[in-house]
Amino acid sequence: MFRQVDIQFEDFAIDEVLGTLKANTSAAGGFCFFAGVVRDMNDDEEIKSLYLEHYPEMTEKQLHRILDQAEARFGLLGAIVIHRIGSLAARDNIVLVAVAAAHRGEAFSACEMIMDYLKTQATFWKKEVTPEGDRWVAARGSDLSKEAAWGDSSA
Amino acid sequence: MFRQVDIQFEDFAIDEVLGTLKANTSAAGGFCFFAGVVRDMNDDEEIKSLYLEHYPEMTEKQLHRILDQAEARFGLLGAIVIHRIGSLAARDNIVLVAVAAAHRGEAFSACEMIMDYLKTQATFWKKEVTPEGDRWVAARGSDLSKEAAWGDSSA
Amino acid sequence: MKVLFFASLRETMACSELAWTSDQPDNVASLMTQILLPDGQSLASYAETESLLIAVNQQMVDGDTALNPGDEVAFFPPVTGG
Amino acid sequence: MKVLFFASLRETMACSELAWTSDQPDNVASLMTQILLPDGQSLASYAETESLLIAVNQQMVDGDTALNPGDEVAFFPPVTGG
Repeated sequence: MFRQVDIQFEDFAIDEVLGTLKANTSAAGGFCFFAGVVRDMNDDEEIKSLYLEHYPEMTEKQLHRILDQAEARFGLLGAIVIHRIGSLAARDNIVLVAVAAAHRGEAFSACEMIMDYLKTQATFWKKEVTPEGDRWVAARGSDLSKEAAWGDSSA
Repeated sequence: MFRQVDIQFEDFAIDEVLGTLKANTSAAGGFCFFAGVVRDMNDDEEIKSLYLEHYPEMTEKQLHRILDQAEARFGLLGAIVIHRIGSLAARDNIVLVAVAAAHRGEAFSACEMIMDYLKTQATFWKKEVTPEGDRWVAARGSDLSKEAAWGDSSA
Repeated sequence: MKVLFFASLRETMACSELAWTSDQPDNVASLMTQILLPDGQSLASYAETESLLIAVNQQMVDGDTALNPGDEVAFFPPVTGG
Repeated sequence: MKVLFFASLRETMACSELAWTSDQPDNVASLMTQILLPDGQSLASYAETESLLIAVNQQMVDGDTALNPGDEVAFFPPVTGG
């Protein structure tokens, strides 16, 4: 399986990612993408910007472990994960998960599984800047349920 | 819900579509995209190019009916469907379904449902150009099963 | 009425569009017995062996659907877009 | 051993990284009783009320995990990326 993991300050371009996947996978018929963006509201507070911290030595390893699991479970031909760090403004792109598979059902499932695992296993933390001051974003229980629903949450 | 349906000869740009969805939906946190491309092999035959025919007066209506159903079922904030027609080369983009939702689970489900319905209800037909000559692509039984799995296949 | 054919059926019929000026049939099934393919068999008989979808006024229907003057009736094979 | 803190715990500890030069603890739980927060409570007692994740050598583990000299031990709140 072709794979690429990037942790970067810069924005990403989805069309470029599709081009990379096409160039590195043959026989792929379905490409699924998930893009996450900075919300402009959270818990009824206006979000002015966001600061993304991570654990550099670990994050990339975790993302590769997540891709290992998706690859073992689905007939994936390629996967690219890009996660931004540093300061981001409201509505900026944060994360892109892109997956190529022979069939669309597997592309959708693999992309969603990678996102669900990323939410609970990848070592990123968000701090929101609001008019009331800064605050660390709290983890959501619903994300743990989503991860658990895949049945195997080893990492 | 913001919506846009385009049937066009030209290629699409996913980053532009994400920009349109962002500009027309607030509070969207998750964006899911599915891109379909022309396979370079089908049933062990090399595909040189593809011709896409459609039923102009009906196709757009069908796509809007599909979006109506996705909107009724999921908490969608926006959806864009772009389908190309005419002559396409192997590996060219064919279709893009883009969905914005407050939460990622709904974005994935709605995008997959729209694609599954599009495959069985939107009035497009593919003709493949192979070294052995032209042939109309046969519909797949697995696509009917996928549509039926959503439980309601009225259109 | 206007009758349309698409894709492989258009090629089999050697016709995209047909202005229906004969007697007005009651329903789609009746129209299908009156439409003849180049080989002489009716569209109704063709549909016994080939999958065929039907739309009246751009809405998918089945053979029982009633027809009225001015209707646009379309016949086509299962769709293969996406 | 090297001990790392991230995000809100980094701020609470007022420390990103700590070179552990005291006695080598047998396991993570034992290390947690020896790490003190600025308010004087131990990390073990802090973890009784706050969710805390633990990684040893960049792998998620639990408190029973044995520790060896040279290990990199990290403590952090539940992750919130994506």
